[in-house]
Amino acid sequence: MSDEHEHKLEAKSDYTADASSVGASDIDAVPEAELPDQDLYHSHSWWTTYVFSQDAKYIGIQYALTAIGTGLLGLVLSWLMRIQLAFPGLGLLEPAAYYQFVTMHGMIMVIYLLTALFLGGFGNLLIPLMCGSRDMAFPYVNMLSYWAFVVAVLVLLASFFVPGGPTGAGWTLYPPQAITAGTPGSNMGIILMLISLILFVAGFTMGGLNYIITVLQLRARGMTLMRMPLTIWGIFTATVLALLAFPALLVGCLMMTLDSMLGTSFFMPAMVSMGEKLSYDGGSPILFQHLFWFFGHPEVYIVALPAFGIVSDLLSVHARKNIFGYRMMVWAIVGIGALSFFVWAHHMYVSGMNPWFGFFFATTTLIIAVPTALKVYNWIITLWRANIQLTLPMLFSLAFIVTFLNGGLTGLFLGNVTVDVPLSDTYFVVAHFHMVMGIAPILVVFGAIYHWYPLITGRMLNETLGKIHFWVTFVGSYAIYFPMHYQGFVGVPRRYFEIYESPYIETSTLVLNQFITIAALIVGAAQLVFLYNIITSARLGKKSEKNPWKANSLEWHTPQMPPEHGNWGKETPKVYRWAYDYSVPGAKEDYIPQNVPPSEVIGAKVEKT
Amino acid sequence: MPVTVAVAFLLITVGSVVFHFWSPWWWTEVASNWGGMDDTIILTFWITGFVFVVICLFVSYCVWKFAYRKDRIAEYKPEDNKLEKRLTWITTLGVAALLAPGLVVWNNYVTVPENAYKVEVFAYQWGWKYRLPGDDGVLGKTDIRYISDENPFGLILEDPNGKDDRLVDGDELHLLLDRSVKFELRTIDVLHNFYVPQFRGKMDMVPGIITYYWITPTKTGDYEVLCAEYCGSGHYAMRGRVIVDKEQDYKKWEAKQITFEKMLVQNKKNKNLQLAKSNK
Amino acid sequence: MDQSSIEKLPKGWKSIPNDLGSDQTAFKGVQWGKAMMWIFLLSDTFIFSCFLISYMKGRASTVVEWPNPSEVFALDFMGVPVPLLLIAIMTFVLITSSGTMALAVKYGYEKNKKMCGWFILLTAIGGLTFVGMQAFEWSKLIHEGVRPWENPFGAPQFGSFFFMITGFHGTHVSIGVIFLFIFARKVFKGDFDTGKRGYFTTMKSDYVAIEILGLYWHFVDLVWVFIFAFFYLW
Amino acid sequence: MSDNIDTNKEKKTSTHKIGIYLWIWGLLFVLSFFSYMVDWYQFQGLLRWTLILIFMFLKAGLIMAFFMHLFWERYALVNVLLWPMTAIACFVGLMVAEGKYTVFTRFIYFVLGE
Ligand code: HEA
Ligand code: HEA
Ligand code: CUA
Ligand SMILES: [Cu+2]
Repeated sequence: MSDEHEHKLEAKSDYTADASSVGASDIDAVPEAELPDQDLYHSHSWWTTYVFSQDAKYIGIQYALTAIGTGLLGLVLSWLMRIQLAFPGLGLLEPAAYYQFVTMHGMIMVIYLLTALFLGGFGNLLIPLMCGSRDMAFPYVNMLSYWAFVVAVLVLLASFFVPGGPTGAGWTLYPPQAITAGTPGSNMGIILMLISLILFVAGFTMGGLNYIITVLQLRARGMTLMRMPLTIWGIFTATVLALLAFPALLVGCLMMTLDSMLGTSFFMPAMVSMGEKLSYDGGSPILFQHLFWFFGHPEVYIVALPAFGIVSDLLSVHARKNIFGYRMMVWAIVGIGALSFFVWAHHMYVSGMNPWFGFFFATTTLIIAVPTALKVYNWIITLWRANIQLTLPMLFSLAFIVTFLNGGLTGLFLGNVTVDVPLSDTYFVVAHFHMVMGIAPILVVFGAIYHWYPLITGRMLNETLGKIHFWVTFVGSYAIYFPMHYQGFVGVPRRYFEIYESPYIETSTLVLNQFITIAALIVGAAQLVFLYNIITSARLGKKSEKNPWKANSLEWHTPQMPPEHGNWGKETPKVYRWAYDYSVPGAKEDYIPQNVPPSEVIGAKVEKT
Repeated sequence: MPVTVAVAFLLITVGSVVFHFWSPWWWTEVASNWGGMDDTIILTFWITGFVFVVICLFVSYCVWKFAYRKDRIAEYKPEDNKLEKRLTWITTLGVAALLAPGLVVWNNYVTVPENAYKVEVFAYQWGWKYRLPGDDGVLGKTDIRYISDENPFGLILEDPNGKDDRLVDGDELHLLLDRSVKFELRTIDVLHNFYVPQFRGKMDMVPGIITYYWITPTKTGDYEVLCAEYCGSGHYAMRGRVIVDKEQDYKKWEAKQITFEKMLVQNKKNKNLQLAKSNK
Repeated sequence: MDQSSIEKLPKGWKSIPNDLGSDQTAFKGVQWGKAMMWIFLLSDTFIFSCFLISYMKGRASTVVEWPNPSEVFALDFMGVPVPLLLIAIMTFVLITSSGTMALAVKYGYEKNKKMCGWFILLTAIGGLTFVGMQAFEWSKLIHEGVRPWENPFGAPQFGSFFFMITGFHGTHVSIGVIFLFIFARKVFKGDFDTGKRGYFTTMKSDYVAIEILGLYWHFVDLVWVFIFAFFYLW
Repeated sequence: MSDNIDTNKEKKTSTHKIGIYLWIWGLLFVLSFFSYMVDWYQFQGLLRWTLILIFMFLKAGLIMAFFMHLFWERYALVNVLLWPMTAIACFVGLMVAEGKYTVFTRFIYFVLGE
């Protein structure tokens, strides 16, 4: 939870204690290195260079590609679901298959795509580079982390091929239904899912420890926490959340595995299944829900916080303006992270838990909206009197603001217990979380890829294709999910294979469904444009300059681009300022990189360092 | 380019508002005492809608007004404590304005009136049954282990309160207009959720415990029951009916429902008949 | 950062903003491996907390009598059933091994190869004894008919939680024992004095590793304190 | 705080006098013995639970503070490790309430004679 920041950090650049040893007149002074240079691992075979690589950048790319590959499967599943919903007459899917696809879609998107992409992918790529380190603290463990993730993905995919197919329990995996007859994949499928999750958690823990220690203990000289780019803050806090939230998932998974395989009754009360009395007795299904959401709510912030961080950087770089209220932004990230452990049961207002919890959780849930709101304000104030370059990353960031705002505000509906009662488990919820999680962070992912692609490949992505991709994705996905809220008002429940005739559901609602599906298919197709762009530009794209966006943060200031093993050549960089000195009055250029010493920009009237 | 983008964002904002007011999709008219929920939603809509529009307009204005020009330099202003404080307070107030009425309604929702009529809603994969308390006004206790062909509801035979319970072995429930009713929600297998969109109320049914909520039907009519918690492949087809009647119709329907005692007797007889048949 | 410059930094509450707001490292003088172990243990604490919370919730919500652990875990000593006898001994064994581990760490820092190695071995033997007694305890219960899914003395959850939680803890102990043996060997071989590079990680060996291992071992003991209180005494 | 710094310049890190470890070790034995006695004398109800908790926290505190050296660590580390426990505390508190609620409804609806 990173409560270390209970106490206000000093953001000023006066180097306490150590500064006294250096002459005060020396304005370029940076504290002595506290640690010897990192002992790097040097690969010496094809296997250790390209497969079991221990270079964080390389692991990051491996992570990202694996995650995106899995994500594409999730995307295809969503098409199949949508087609079924809109055109039930086609008879494309059986109910069982539909539910299996919903489950796999949800789980893949949340865990195997977004969590892995943001933390494993962007975390590995950016943390060492942005902190000015040579590599992660424990490269070997880092490598294991990736391969554990690969195994987790393989187990997940394997569940498509076992008898009974993958689990169809919904991504929330609620027992008793997850492991009893009547739910597709209640034998092998769910077991493989649980095993895959356990592997994922184990693998993630190895990676996560790396990210945390690297950020805390391994920064370049001069890089105080309060000078780190917000990207790092977001990823770092999300990692802390993950390390503290995944345990609940792990425990829930283990207990459910035992319930299913050994016949224990942790979550299983005495019950009848398909007319047959089962031997379970006395367990509590709600306990699982508490465990799941104690993990699940922080999890949604795990995918949101890195997006918050990255988008802050994208906005600032491409608006040529410092991020407004940096300190507030950091506190907000940390505060949201900490609070996210106290709101979990807002997913359970109508779960039959102790009804008095509603008061507590409604209050904490709405409190968490305050720091989130501040972030939104600071993003838009950053645009005020800026010098906005409408590059692709900027476009995606702007779209993020709108979609996140929309989704966040519908979160306020759901967070307010009373309002949640009619809306819970309807398409309103589906619309809420796709807006806030399925689009907003995904848009940031795209923006980030357009932004950092040159850093990885040394080439730029094609602008025109990018523009097509942007407009179709943004407008299209808004068109998918905005109307979906209104289906929720009508009362259409989620996880319905088919709505069919109902006295209160007008036929027009079904027409709306068809509209949504068509929009989804178009948006999906636009992703192919993007993939094409990524693949072809790696070879054929325009060569990028060294720092194409004129950004301040360290990753653009390595001796080589793309950076080589060890990142920094002979010496790690020294940092003199925060990452947001754009358009400083008195400076010659409209940006001052973090590693430019004050003596080189004498005239610049820098306020925050 | 900046103009196009600004206009696009403007259109999206305006489009959202237009869609909100003019699209045909909206909630069904409320048929219970929970109009308060609708009111809270409306209040939330006004507050959040206002914020949404303001922020979106602000963004498109900035995109248009502060578009990149080589000769211009952005403002350099890292922090503005006063502004940030003000924004924090405004947001806190806005949030409190949403929360307060919400909590009041929730308090009503979880506090069942003393005189509420109790009905058991009985869910299974994938259908509904109901149980009325009978003349003593008390529902008998139940136990999964007692469930059998003769005792489909699993009433505990030793419990005298259960004898006169009326069992509704079908998915249609009648309710008396304007009488508060407390649904005692029971499931014998997995999670379900008893949801009638027009009543607004909702609560999961959890095996191993009894959950509840209460409503007062305020409009006669024929309503569809949906299962609103995923319960396996048949989830989407798990429908039922609730009919809100005036006194007379209700009495007629109630009288037709068989009591537990009668059912036991009948089942015994059936069994004898069957035995006689198979002996032949 | 060496010890003497750390000494000069502010202390007490003031040290928090100073350290966290400072350059390069947030935990002054804490080696990476040690910091990592601490964070890992924090995460592991959440795992055990979730187990224990689930157990308490399960125990609180069962309508069947919860067996009295005092009787279930009683052991006949010269014909008299002594409550919790085995558990008490196990507790003492684990604390003993924690003590020896603390001494091993101390001698490790003093680069006292011999004492360090022997104390690690002692600790490992303590751990083995503990695991052995646990195995005995399991077999005794299984013999009496307790299973993960049922339990002749009352609520079935008793058996489920017992096997799961002690099993998970026992796994931790066993892993610890394996590492203790490995490290004892490394100490005696002198790897920590020569800074020999590790086989897999190719990183230099350092006596800090003993402290890190110690943290893990003490944590295992720490968890047992909670299991003892909540499972056996409650 | 670190009053046990070894003055020997060659050593990189401070070590602590052996006495302190032996002391803590002894205390842990005594406390374990006490908690065992809680069961031996079959204290019941509130008294039992309070005593169990007190001894438990004392033991845990001693192990963490001295065996795991937290007492000598800088506050930054200590705080980072301890603050997250508030989330656990919240979880514990709510699950106590939840457990009571569950058993309450079970007795009301499923168990005859309560
Ligand atoms: C990235 C993921 C993400 C994020 C960031 C959020 C953010 C929020 N979510 Fe969401 N949520 C999900 C992902 C996410 N959610 C998912 C996946 C589910 C469904 C899981 C499932 O069941 O399958 C879900 C479900 C869900 C529910 C349960 C609904 C139900 O099942 O019945 C609730 C209820 O409280 C909720 C609330 C909130 C709130 C209050 C926020 C807040 O954090 C939002 C805060 C942001 C803002 C409020 C916008 C900015 C604010 C302003 C500009 C100021 C506004 C000013 C005033 C009000 C004056 N969410
Ligand atoms: C990040 C999470 C995420 C994302 C991106 C999506 C994307 C989509 N989702 Fe999904 N969805 C969930 C998370 C997500 N979803 C979850 C958690 C559930 C709940 C499951 C459950 O109930 O158990 C759910 C459920 C769900 C339902 C409800 C099913 C039901 O209740 O019956 C529907 C129905 O329309 C749906 C549709 C879609 C569509 C059409 C898309 C998309 O097609 C939208 C358009 C596409 C994009 C915006 C591009 C996305 C990009 C990628 C997927 C990755 C590729 C990456 C690169 C190329 C870099 N989803
Ligand atoms: Cu019953 Cu869904
Ligand atoms: Cu949530």
